[in-house]
Amino acid sequence: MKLITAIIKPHKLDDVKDALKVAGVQGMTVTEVKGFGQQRGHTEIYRGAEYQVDLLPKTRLDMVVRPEDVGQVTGVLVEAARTGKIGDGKIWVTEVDQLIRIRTGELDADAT
Amino acid sequence: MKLITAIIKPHKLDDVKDALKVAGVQGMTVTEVKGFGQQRGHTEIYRGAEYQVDLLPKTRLDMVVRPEDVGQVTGVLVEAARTGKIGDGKIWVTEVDQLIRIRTGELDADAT
Amino acid sequence: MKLITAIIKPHKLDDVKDALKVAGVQGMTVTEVKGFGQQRGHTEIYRGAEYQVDLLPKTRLDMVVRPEDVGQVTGVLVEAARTGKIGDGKIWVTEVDQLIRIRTGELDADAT
Amino acid sequence: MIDRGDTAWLLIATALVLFMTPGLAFFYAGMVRSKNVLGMLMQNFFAMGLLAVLWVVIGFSLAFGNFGDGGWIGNLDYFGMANVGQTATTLGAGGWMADGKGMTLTIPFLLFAAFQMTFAIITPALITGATADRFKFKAYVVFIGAWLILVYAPVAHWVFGGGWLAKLGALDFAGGAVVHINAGAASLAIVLVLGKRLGWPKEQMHPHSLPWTLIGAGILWFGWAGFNAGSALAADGIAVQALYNTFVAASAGMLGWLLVERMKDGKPTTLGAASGAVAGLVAITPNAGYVGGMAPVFIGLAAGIVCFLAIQLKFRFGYDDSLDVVGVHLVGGLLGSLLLGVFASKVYNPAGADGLIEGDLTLLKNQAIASISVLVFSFVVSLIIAKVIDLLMHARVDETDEEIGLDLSQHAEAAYSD
Amino acid sequence: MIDRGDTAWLLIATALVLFMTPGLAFFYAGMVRSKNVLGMLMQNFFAMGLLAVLWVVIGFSLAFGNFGDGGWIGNLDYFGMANVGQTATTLGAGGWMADGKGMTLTIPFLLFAAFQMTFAIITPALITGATADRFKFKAYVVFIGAWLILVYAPVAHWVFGGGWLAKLGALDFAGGAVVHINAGAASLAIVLVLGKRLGWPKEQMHPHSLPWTLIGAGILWFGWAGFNAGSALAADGIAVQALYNTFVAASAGMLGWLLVERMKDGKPTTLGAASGAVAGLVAITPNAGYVGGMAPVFIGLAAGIVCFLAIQLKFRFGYDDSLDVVGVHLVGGLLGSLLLGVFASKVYNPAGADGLIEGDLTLLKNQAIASISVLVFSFVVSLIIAKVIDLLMHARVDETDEEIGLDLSQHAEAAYSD
Amino acid sequence: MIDRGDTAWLLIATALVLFMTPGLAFFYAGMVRSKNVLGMLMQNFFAMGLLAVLWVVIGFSLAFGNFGDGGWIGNLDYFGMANVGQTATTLGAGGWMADGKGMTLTIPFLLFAAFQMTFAIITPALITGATADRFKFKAYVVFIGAWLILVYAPVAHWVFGGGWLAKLGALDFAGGAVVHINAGAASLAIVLVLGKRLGWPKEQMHPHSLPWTLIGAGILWFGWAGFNAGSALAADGIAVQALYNTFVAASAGMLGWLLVERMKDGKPTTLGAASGAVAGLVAITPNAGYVGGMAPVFIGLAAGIVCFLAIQLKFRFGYDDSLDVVGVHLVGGLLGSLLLGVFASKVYNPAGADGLIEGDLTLLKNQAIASISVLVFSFVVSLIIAKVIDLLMHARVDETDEEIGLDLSQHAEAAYSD
Ligand SMILES: Nc1ncnc2c1ncn2[C@@H]1O[C@H](COP(=O)(O)OP(=O)(O)O)[C@@H](O)[C@H]1O
Ligand SMILES: Nc1ncnc2c1ncn2[C@@H]1O[C@H](COP(=O)(O)OP(=O)(O)O)[C@@H](O)[C@H]1O
Ligand SMILES: Nc1ncnc2c1ncn2[C@@H]1O[C@H](COP(=O)(O)OP(=O)(O)O)[C@@H](O)[C@H]1O
Repeated sequence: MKLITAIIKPHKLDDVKDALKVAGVQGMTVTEVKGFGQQRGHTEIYRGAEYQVDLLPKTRLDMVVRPEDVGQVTGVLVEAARTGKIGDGKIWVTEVDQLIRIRTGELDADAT
Repeated sequence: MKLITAIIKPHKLDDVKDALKVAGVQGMTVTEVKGFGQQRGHTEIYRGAEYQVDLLPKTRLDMVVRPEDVGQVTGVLVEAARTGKIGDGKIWVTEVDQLIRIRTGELDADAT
Repeated sequence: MKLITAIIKPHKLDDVKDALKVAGVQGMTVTEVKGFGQQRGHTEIYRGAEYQVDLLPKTRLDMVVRPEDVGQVTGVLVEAARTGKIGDGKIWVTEVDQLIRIRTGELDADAT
Repeated sequence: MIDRGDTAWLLIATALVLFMTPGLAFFYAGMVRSKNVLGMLMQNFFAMGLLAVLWVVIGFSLAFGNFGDGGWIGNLDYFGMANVGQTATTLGAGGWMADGKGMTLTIPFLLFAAFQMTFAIITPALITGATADRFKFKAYVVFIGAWLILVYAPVAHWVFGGGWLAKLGALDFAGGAVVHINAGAASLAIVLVLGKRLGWPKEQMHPHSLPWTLIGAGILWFGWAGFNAGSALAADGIAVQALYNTFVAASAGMLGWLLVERMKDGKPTTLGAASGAVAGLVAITPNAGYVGGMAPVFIGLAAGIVCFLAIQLKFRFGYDDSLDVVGVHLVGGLLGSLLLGVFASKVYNPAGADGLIEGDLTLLKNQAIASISVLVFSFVVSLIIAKVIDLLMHARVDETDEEIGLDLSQHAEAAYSD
Repeated sequence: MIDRGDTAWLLIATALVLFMTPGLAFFYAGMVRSKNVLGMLMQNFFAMGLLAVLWVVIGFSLAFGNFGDGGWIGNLDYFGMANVGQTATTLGAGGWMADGKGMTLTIPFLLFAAFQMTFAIITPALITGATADRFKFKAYVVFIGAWLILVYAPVAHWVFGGGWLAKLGALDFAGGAVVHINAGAASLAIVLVLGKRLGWPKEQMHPHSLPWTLIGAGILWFGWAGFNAGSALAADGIAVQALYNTFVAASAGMLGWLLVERMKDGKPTTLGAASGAVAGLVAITPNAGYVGGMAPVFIGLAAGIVCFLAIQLKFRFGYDDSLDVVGVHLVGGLLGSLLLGVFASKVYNPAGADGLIEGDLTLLKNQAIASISVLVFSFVVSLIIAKVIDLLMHARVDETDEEIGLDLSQHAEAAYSD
Repeated sequence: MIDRGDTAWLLIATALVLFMTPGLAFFYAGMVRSKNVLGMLMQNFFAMGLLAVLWVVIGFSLAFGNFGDGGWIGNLDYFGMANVGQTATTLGAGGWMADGKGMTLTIPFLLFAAFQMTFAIITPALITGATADRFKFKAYVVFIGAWLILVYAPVAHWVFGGGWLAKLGALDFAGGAVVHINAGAASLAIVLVLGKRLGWPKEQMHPHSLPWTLIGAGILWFGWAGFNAGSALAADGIAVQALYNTFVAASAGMLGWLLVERMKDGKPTTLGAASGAVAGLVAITPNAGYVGGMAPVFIGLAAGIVCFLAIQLKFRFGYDDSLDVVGVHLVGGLLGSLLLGVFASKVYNPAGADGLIEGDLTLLKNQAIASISVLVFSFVVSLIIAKVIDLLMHARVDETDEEIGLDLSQHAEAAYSD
């Protein structure tokens, strides 16, 4: 199995989720994260002191998929998450030794 | 080393933590996440507008363990986290090249 | 590509971020997590009832880097995050099959 | 002659009404997304800053100068608080007013001006609920300033200042028309100019913190005692009647709203409870000192039910009244003003009038005239002001700023941090 | 004769007591887990909706009809606010009352009814702290409605309405028995019927937001000025005495609680500070207009210490009084009512009585009788009501709903979002 | 003779000022990091506990005993509230006081003591903003206890108690010197002893929740009506003047602050709006009952502008006044006290004095003497108290505790949880 991790813009979550559902992704796990990269942060002001904030809100998706689906899923992800502006995020894929469904003990492809 | 990632129901965290301690797991990292899967979400109502919420609160555990412990740890995890109802979650295992303890610089098995 | 995951003390984030920038890390993703390990927790008291809290606030960093940079980056990380006290955290490295920049579709080293 | 009991009551009533604007700020701020919290709070708090100063400089004079002239707008007699002192006074003695004696205050005239100031703050602030999440701060500032002078001051004069609607015989105890219809109609006008929030109505925009909304509702409820019972301008039986009516109508409003909500959506919600109470409070406002007995129960129930139904209109007609100022304040204000024509009775207030229930249709007719007049005037002038501002400086934030949220884009602040 | 100073004070006192229920809502809501926040807020706000309407329709009449009859329950003279008008009035003139002259109001009778209404709202609302996290909303609604009529109204009649306990000579300035013992005993009864929260006492159930609890405590403290000093029904020396006693006892209650907490647990906590202040406020309530000098310091300190110890009882006896209504209100109310038998002195209130400290044991005996009577009556009737409701509709949410939390399961809402 | 209208107003004014301390707690707590929220709330709430008790035992006597002696400190005539009863009284009749008749109260003397008690609570509490995030709780407790007796009581005597500054002819309507300069100077002293927060000024320390700050500001604004208008000790024209001045100055303070903030930083912030309003309120405090017309607009504007500039001083001089108590209260208090020497006019208060604007320089001189005297006395004595405490028990938490935060380290609690 493969684990696909994607860092996307938070307001793209709904679109991405819908697109992935259509592409047959059965489940995923979503985490609120902050990202640092090329995208410029913003300035905050508190009583005359200016603070440069360079961590920006992002959303992280983790989904374990069958190896043969990786190409399609990343394709769908890229398409749905892209706005074309800096800060759209990254996707990375790692190898999973084993996937288990806790409820049933099913393994790998059966467990997605 | 191996990284075991588990997505479980939040109210199972205490049980799982206790069981893992007993099983000799020395450390782990816990993240609040939201999950999407077969488990049905719920409806929220705000001034007459109904919203279908399909992301449910879940808890993510990450723990790096020695390869030989993977079987036992996942077994304990499954047992402690299972309620038998849909939404119990997943466990996946990935290969870790290297584990470092920041404080001492110890590596791999010594670093857990 | 390699994924470096580090669990550090939250108040070290700024130092670590600065050190990594200097070391040429272009981007990373930051998650608020809770950690459980050898570090002792604390006691909370609510109306005479004492609660032992053993999950402590930690910060998780994920960054995908070129394989050849792993040694340098983990070195910088260890140095910047270390306080020498229990609870400094861990770093682990995993293999990444593929990295994609959503905005451009660039791959691997081009995508960092 | 100054009565110290009356003065004590109006002192605290003034403070209570002032406290309503922070209450309103939180009532609204709980309902917006977390990126727009400070934008909402700021607009309300800023109203407390700007409008108080405008009021003492010129607003009060335009609203209450030439008291009892039966006309359209005041004069500059009280410009910069000139002639507004610590002594009690009689207003409009020589005018059309029934007994030829005008309104004789038993409190310092300055206290009357301060009490009215708090109304002049919260009325424009009500509009912020309609325009949530997209009004450019600079444009907002210009808008409420202009609105105070061009809309609020004249309408207050018509009704509270002894102007033409008062002369006509329309009643408005504490501002069903002056406050709620007025702000509600303006809200409709300005959301038409601003347009819909990005993503509305498809995207889910949950309230980010209902506890804020609830504490805001609690403060509003508390402060409304000063708003309505303070409008008696004395600590007398009428004030007591107003207090009783106010609290009972708020309760009944909650019950009415929850009842239909339960029937339609299957669950009674906390937001519904708060909204229903506010609806009841809005509708009782014009009635507060003129009705009694079980009337506040009926008025409150009606308001809860009708306003619940009214907030669905925006989906039907496609205007984005973000937090339902039209549905609650315009509709609730209209309902209350008309029901006053039904339930008013001189039994509870000899200086009032008899409504339909006492067999007289005149009041209902006058209430209708007053309501429509205020609605149309406010809608039209507000639309013009908004259009002009939009032309001059774009009333709405640009798309990126809206996405980032008002907190960062307008005020360079984040509401929450570690 | 209406006194406008008295009326001014009672107008604001009524608003203050009304404001206490939102305060209570937040005091409690901060202590529950984040999935039950709205459930808690809703129960309290809903009490403001339902109970006000029930009160003006029938509750007030049952509590204060037949005033001064020395009996058990009122009549229907004031049904639907009949005969409750804007004039002052004398109640119970012909009854057993000492001077044969009854209670002569200097405020509109309607204001008295409105003031009492706010007590009838907050007393049942106190119970929500005990039943937190598991009371089915529908069952809760039926419970507090029935409780108002079957428990609160009679007990209020016994004491405040010139009923048998008043005739006996028991004193209760602002509701030590009527409010706190009453609600506390009912809490004990209903938690026995509901059973323990899932996971209690093993699972950790931290307060989800202590700031809410603290702001709630602040509002309660503020509002309690109206509760206790308003119970003088006038802006006179007794009211002032009550205000002074109230504030000082709250402060001393905090010190007492923190002292023992510091000794037992090693740290003084914020929750302890708030809880101790409330304990002091509870205990001073029956005493407020009858004691003076340093008595409030002693009463407050005692309350802080005793209530801190009392909240441990639930672990000993195994009843799940979630937020310690029994420990704080029942025990604090009992303590205060008995200490009144000790500290009361006619020096501070000629219309009161002398307690042990002045060498008279009668009052203490009467206080004991009154306290026990209210405790037993409230416990038994509440138990019956709860049992009947449980049979008819299950008083408790089912297990899944409890796990999901009341917010989603009862109200289809989430307290916090983005 | 007791006037019930005056009594009604002072009853509620006392409650309002009491409510300000929770308001202050939240105003500050919103600005600290989330690990220090409860530490801040606790210090403020604890002030309500400890200082009230100290006040009724001895503080009131030291401040107001020997009223009108033109001296430095009171006596023990009122120890334990002895001789402080429910009747009105005349204070200082035989002293230096102008008309030889002293101050004749129209409210119960006990109410005067209770009203002043609320001032004695909030003044030391103001200091918590300066010492945020590092004051050891135990040391804090000792500090504010000692400070009340050694600094606040004498200074209150000098000014409010008919002491030497009052005799001199300095004016201070509601505490520009007694409250704000006093607390501000003490803040400066103690932060010099405590030292800077770890990481300051390099590390970013964002306000963790600006909504708390805003609701705190709303409560302060509301309560300030009681603070300033209550200081008239009557529901008369002066109280009304004070209320009007207070509200208008707060508004103008906000405008002034936002104006310069907009110019300097490019954006008007919510924190700026709240801070500016507080600055306006601080500066109007000594002026409240002595000025009128457009003066509150000018005073408020000046305060907003000057205090905005003043809070930058800490970066220049390197003292860590965490939440700007020096910048807002010391500077705002000084500014207000001096501007009183400019704007005071007997037109608005015959018992006051004429300032520069009326052509008289005496008052300005007296105001300068009074301001400097209070500043120096408070600074020196506070410094000594803080030093002694630091020697005895370390005033500051140790490094680990500071890193963990006050909530866990001092109170074993977490502000937020699930
Ligand atoms: N090397 C990396 N490893 C992990 N996450 C990264 C890395 N680089 C960027 N990210 C994540 O992706 C987000 C977007 O990256 P950024 O460089 O700002 O824009 P873009 O993806 O358009 O090049 C960052 O905010 C961060 O969360
Ligand atoms: N393919 C997947 N990859 C990553 N996380 C998943 C995946 N499928 C499910 N999850 C996580 O597991 C949780 C439970 O999954 P769900 O399908 O609802 O029930 P079950 O695990 O009982 O089959 C989800 O909420 C989600 O967090
Ligand atoms: N085996 C593990 N797998 C994953 N995370 C771990 C593991 N052990 C420790 N951690 C994380 O590292 C943090 C620090 O670990 P701890 O054992 O307390 O101290 P140290 O790293 O100094 O040995 C923990 O709080 C936890 O977040």
